[in-house]
Amino acid sequence: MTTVAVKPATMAQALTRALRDAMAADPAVHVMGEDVGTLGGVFRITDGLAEEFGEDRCTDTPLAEAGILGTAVGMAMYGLRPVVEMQFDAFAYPAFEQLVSHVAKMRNRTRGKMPLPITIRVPYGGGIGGVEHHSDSSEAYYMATPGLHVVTPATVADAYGLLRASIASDDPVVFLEPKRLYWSKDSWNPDEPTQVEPIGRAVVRRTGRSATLITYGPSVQVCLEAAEAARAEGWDLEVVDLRSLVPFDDETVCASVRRTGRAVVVHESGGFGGPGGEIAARITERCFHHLEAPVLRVAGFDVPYPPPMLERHHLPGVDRILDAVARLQWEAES
Amino acid sequence: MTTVAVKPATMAQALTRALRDAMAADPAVHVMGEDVGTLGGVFRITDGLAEEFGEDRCTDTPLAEAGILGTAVGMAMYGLRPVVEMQFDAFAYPAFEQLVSHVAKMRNRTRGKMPLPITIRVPYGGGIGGVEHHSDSSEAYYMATPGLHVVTPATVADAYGLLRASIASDDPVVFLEPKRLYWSKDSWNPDEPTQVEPIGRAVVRRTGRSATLITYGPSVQVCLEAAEAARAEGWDLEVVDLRSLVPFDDETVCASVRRTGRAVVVHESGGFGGPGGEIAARITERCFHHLEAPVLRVAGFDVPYPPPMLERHHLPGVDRILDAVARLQWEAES
Amino acid sequence: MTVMEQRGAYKPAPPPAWQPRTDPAPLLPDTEPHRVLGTEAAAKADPALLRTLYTQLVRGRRYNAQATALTKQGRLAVYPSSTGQEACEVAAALALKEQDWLFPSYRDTLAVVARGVDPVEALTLLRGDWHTGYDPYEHRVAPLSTPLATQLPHAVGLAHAARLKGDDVVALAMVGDGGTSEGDFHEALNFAAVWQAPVVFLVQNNGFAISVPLAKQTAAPSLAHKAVGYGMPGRLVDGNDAAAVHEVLSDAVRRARAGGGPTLVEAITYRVDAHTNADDATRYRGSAEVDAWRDHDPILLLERELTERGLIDDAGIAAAREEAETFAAGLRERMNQDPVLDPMDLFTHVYAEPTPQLREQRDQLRAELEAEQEGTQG
Amino acid sequence: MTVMEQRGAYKPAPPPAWQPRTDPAPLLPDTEPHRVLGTEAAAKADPALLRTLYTQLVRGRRYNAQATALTKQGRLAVYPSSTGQEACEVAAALALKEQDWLFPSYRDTLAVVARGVDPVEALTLLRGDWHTGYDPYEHRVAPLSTPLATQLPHAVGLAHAARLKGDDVVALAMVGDGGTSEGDFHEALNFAAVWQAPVVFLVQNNGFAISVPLAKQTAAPSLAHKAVGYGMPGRLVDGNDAAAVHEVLSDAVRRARAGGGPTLVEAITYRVDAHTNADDATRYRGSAEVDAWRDHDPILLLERELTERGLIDDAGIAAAREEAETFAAGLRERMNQDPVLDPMDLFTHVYAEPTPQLREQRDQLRAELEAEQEGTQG
Ligand SMILES: Cc1ncc(C[n+]2csc(CCOP(=O)(O)OP(=O)(O)O)c2C)c(N)n1
Ligand SMILES: Cc1ncc(C[n+]2csc(CCOP(=O)(O)OP(=O)(O)O)c2C)c(N)n1
Ligand SMILES: [Mg+2]
Ligand SMILES: [Mg+2]
Repeated sequence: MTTVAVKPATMAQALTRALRDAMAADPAVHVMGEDVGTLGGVFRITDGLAEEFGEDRCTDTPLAEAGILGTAVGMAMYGLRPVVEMQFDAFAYPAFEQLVSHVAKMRNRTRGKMPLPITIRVPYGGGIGGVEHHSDSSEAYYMATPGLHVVTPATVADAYGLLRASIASDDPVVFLEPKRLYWSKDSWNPDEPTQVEPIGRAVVRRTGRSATLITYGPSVQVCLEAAEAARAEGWDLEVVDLRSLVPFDDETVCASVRRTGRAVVVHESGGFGGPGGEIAARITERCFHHLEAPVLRVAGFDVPYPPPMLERHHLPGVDRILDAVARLQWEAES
Repeated sequence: MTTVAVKPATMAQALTRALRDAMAADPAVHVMGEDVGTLGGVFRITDGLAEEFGEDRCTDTPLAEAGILGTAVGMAMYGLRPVVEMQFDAFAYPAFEQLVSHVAKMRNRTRGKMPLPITIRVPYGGGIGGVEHHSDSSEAYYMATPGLHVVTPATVADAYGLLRASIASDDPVVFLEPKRLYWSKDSWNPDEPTQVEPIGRAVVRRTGRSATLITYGPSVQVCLEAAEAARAEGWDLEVVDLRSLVPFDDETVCASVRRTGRAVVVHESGGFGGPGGEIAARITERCFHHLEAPVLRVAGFDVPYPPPMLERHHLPGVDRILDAVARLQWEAES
Repeated sequence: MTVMEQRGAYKPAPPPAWQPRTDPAPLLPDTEPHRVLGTEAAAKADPALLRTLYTQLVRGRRYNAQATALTKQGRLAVYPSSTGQEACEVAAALALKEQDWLFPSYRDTLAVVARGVDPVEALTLLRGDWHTGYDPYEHRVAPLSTPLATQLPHAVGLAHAARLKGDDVVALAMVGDGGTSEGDFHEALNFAAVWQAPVVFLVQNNGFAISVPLAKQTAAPSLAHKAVGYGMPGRLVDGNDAAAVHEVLSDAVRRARAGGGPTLVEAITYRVDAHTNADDATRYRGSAEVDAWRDHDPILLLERELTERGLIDDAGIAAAREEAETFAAGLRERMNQDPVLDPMDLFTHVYAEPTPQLREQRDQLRAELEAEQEGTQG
Repeated sequence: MTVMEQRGAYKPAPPPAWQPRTDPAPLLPDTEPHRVLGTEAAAKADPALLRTLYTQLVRGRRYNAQATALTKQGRLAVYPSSTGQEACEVAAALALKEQDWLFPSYRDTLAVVARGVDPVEALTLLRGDWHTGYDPYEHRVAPLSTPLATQLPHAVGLAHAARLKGDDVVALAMVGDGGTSEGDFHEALNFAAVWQAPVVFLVQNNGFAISVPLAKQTAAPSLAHKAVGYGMPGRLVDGNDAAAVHEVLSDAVRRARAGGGPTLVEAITYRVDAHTNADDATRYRGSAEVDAWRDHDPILLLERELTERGLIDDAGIAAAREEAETFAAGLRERMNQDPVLDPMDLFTHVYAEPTPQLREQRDQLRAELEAEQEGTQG
């Protein structure tokens, strides 16, 4: 038995591999979007797919997002399993009506007769110095739309596993890819890629006893760094990576918070009306008597995403997370 | 001095009057949308305006919501004050990109040089037996979009006052009109319509000591009914009508909750990712030590809006609100 | 070396050749709406087809009247009638083969019924007990689409998928004159033309989008002229001439089936009833206009043709009417029964498997209903 | 009485007359792209205009090179070059009067600069210190629009508003070939035609939308043919012939100004550089194609005309280049200075008045920055 050397791979590579494996495993899987064919996508996630599977399986579409998602709906109606790429978060908005009024609702409208197994890949979030409309965190819109799954990986292995699971899902999945993690590396063996558990299971990335940081996608790494830094302050922080916002894993989240008694929700998305409100509210509903302090939130400011030179002030960083942890009423405890 | 008999008027009439007065007061105000001219709108809110002010001031547009809002942006750039009607909540989705990427952001993008004083009227919510796509509660989308004001009246007088204030605002306002209140009546004197205070002030509709119901738009009346019914159970409920979701009146809300120590947020919109999460989270952040119980939420289910014959099971009603009040850990108190 | 520095050696090259990607001439629509009835072409029309169309028109008219009556009896929440447009509705259904797909707009329940869907199921949306009442796969009819023009890209995608799979399937998508202003119309037609998808777009130009007349909707010579800008042929047809609509649609379907790509068909017709039972059409149009169109009624046109050519007699007409009455009576009777509803259905089909959150909510509603039940029993 | 019951008294009426709302013939675009340079028409062109165009083209080319260089030096976050497309960029700006409005797309900073906006302000978006760097009202230039085609309805609305106010204002809106596929393109053109708004749409067909060639974008005979479906004239022009683009745009602007309504202009050009500095064009096109277009370069075409007609000599050419160098040096120097940023600006312009929530957040950031400051000082 030969042992395979596990080399570092990027999240981008894992995503490409997931698409390739999904296409190889199931001829119904079709990739489509702007520049996904010959170019391999502006982030190169679909690199090589058109060459390997032909342009009918990996298709450069006309430049029209509602048209892309709308035709994907029709293709799914006929039994295909389209994987749609939206080039950037803000460029998914033209497809909003198709998403909300059809993609999210079709199974329900037809009493389950017409499910739409569509995966909508959306590179999202900031931190890459993008100009306006290239760094939005749009997950709040998708969370508030029943009928969609909302999934987002934070590690290279999850990028593969969650994307495979999303494509395999018989329901539509908005698959949010944290742009700034595309080039993040991890030792990951592409020859033995692991499927993750079904969509909907959060994972504890770091165990701790003092408080729980609840986060997802681009902020997971930041929270892990904050947790390291917190040791110096004497806090032992637990970090939960949600992995999917819908379905939401109340079990894992609440188990952690009941243990630690304190929680901070961290995300890039604006705070007001963002995912953190929902998360904090449901933790409070479920764990009220275990809470030593209100669940706090560290989020992007409630402003349009800033220009590149100002984004560092906007993004939740280690300091802002530690500030929030410090406000968890530690004195009150003792 | 003659005293004017104050006759009952409907919310629809108050809205029409607000539009008319705004158009008379300011020639920059232009009303536009599908069927708003000759027909006076499918809900007759723009009735008579085309006749009185001409078709250039109250314009039947082609059937294209992105086009309506997009051209309104251009008109606002040139100094007009467009009031756009979206025919139904779900039919505002085609305009989502214009709303999020331009309407909400233009002032910020241009460092305040190019504000967009646009009012977007959206009849929203259910309870009128509408078929699919005619009863959505889309406020969560708008709340999560910095740059927009989100306003919704619950009374005839507020319908007038808040619409006038919205049109007068130099910022874009999404003005959500609760469909099922269009024909609700109140004694209201159209000859002495009162302007309300600036957008952003909630109002206590009913004072009470046991717990606070926090709500807005179509659910205010339901909460008042619940408060009446609760007296039989010995609960004296306070009811806060938010009137605007953005800006959010933390002051009024928190003052009430600090007094009562208990709160339930009530709205038709789906619970998950809906406005209630934000509201509950911010109350908890601000009033934690005043809370005798977690802030609870009574909301629509997390499902696509049901067909007419099932909507009564979906909409938060008096019983469901009272059930939530009952769960506010009254025993724990004593 | 910059371009400017090349100047010494500059030899003017011929500009890269430009040529139209498609010859525009064949794309231009007919200058007059195509007509069959009352013209010489009618002689070539298949008598059996004309009789079938007639029976269906008569039934369709009766169906519209019945459905409108059901709104008055509170049996339908709302009904958008296609009275006056039956020729388009019926021809759209009849132009398709078994394996083809129909993508109706919200007004097109008649086309859905003509395609074979149980009328009670076709009307479920408008009765209000569920959204789509039929299984779309049973008769290959997509759900009625209320958000205007959004069904058009679906039709393109389905037709494209079928072609990729090598299946002999054509999709026919219906939209109104108002719907052509939506971005989705544009995007769908463009995708269809680029992909050469086997799809036919039927625009029923009935003169109005609710209250808004065509002149406020477009300045185009005709809606069929929009085809040119996508590189597909446009056809213009008298939408009240059932034989003409059937012929033009059949040609387009055949063309699509043969790999010739999409076609845009504009059928000129008129919405005789108000937008829906809830609309008051007198607010925006006079009765003279409506009356003028009554004389160009699709049933009258076909009945005249059939009568003049001796293809139908009074007995035949009576038989068609009788069949329509029987149909309407059956529909009325079935619609007068209360549908059986299970509130738990709210949660069943949101996802393949309800999320934990939905399971909680389902349990909550179940408990509420049980408590209510006990309350009424107790 | 139902229609069918009228049958006894039935007299066939003529169908309601149908006629095209607009004569389609004048709407059809030129069959060949309009050219001036190297043709007889050039003799009629105003020498002063040609010289101005030339100076601007040379400067524009230099501007593109300088901006691209600034990306390499980290002074711009990204730059989408319009090298090869300078004729369109410059002519668009020059075709407008002082009071008119320009609606640029994200690639059109050169047009913005040619209209008079300070290049540093035009490049602010791409440098990344703010979004729109200039006051749109100063030179009547709308913010650069990144979401494709979304600026087109803005142009229509602005032009419409100006006309309603009785002002003499025309709006010129720029979009790429790819952008024509978006729904907003369709809706904007339709509104413009219905409202007869004084607006001109300039499509720069540069062959690509990032990597996607035109053949995957449309099957239309030309993009100018799309005009027909809206009832507006379409014009086709050689986009590398600055005199031709200027003439066609000026005609269209004049037409709009005179109340003649909107025009769609397709300018055929070529994107010589990659999509942006971050793009690798060799992944999707060969150098032969690029080279072929270098021989049809806008500067070469104009320089040749000017030289042959004796309107410019070597000294004139050298002077133009020198002016361009001076311009570039000035730009380079100013761009090499670090912009002064105030993080508090994040909150200043979200609303006219910050909401209470934003005031809290502003205070939070201010406190953080002060703490940081103390940290570094202490
Ligand atoms: C996207 C969208 N916007 C608005 C509406 C509301 N609405 C329903 S029918 C209608 C008019 C449709 O006109 P047309 O397309 O000509 O079809 P017709 O009603 O004449 O059959 C409108 C505006 C809608 N259903 N969808
Ligand atoms: C709505 C939207 N979708 C996608 C993008 C991403 N994007 C930026 S440029 C571009 C290609 C644009 O092509 P074209 O319209 O031909 O203009 P060009 O780049 O050739 O000037 C794309 C897809 C965008 N900016 N906006
Ligand atoms: Mg119509
Ligand atoms: Mg291009």
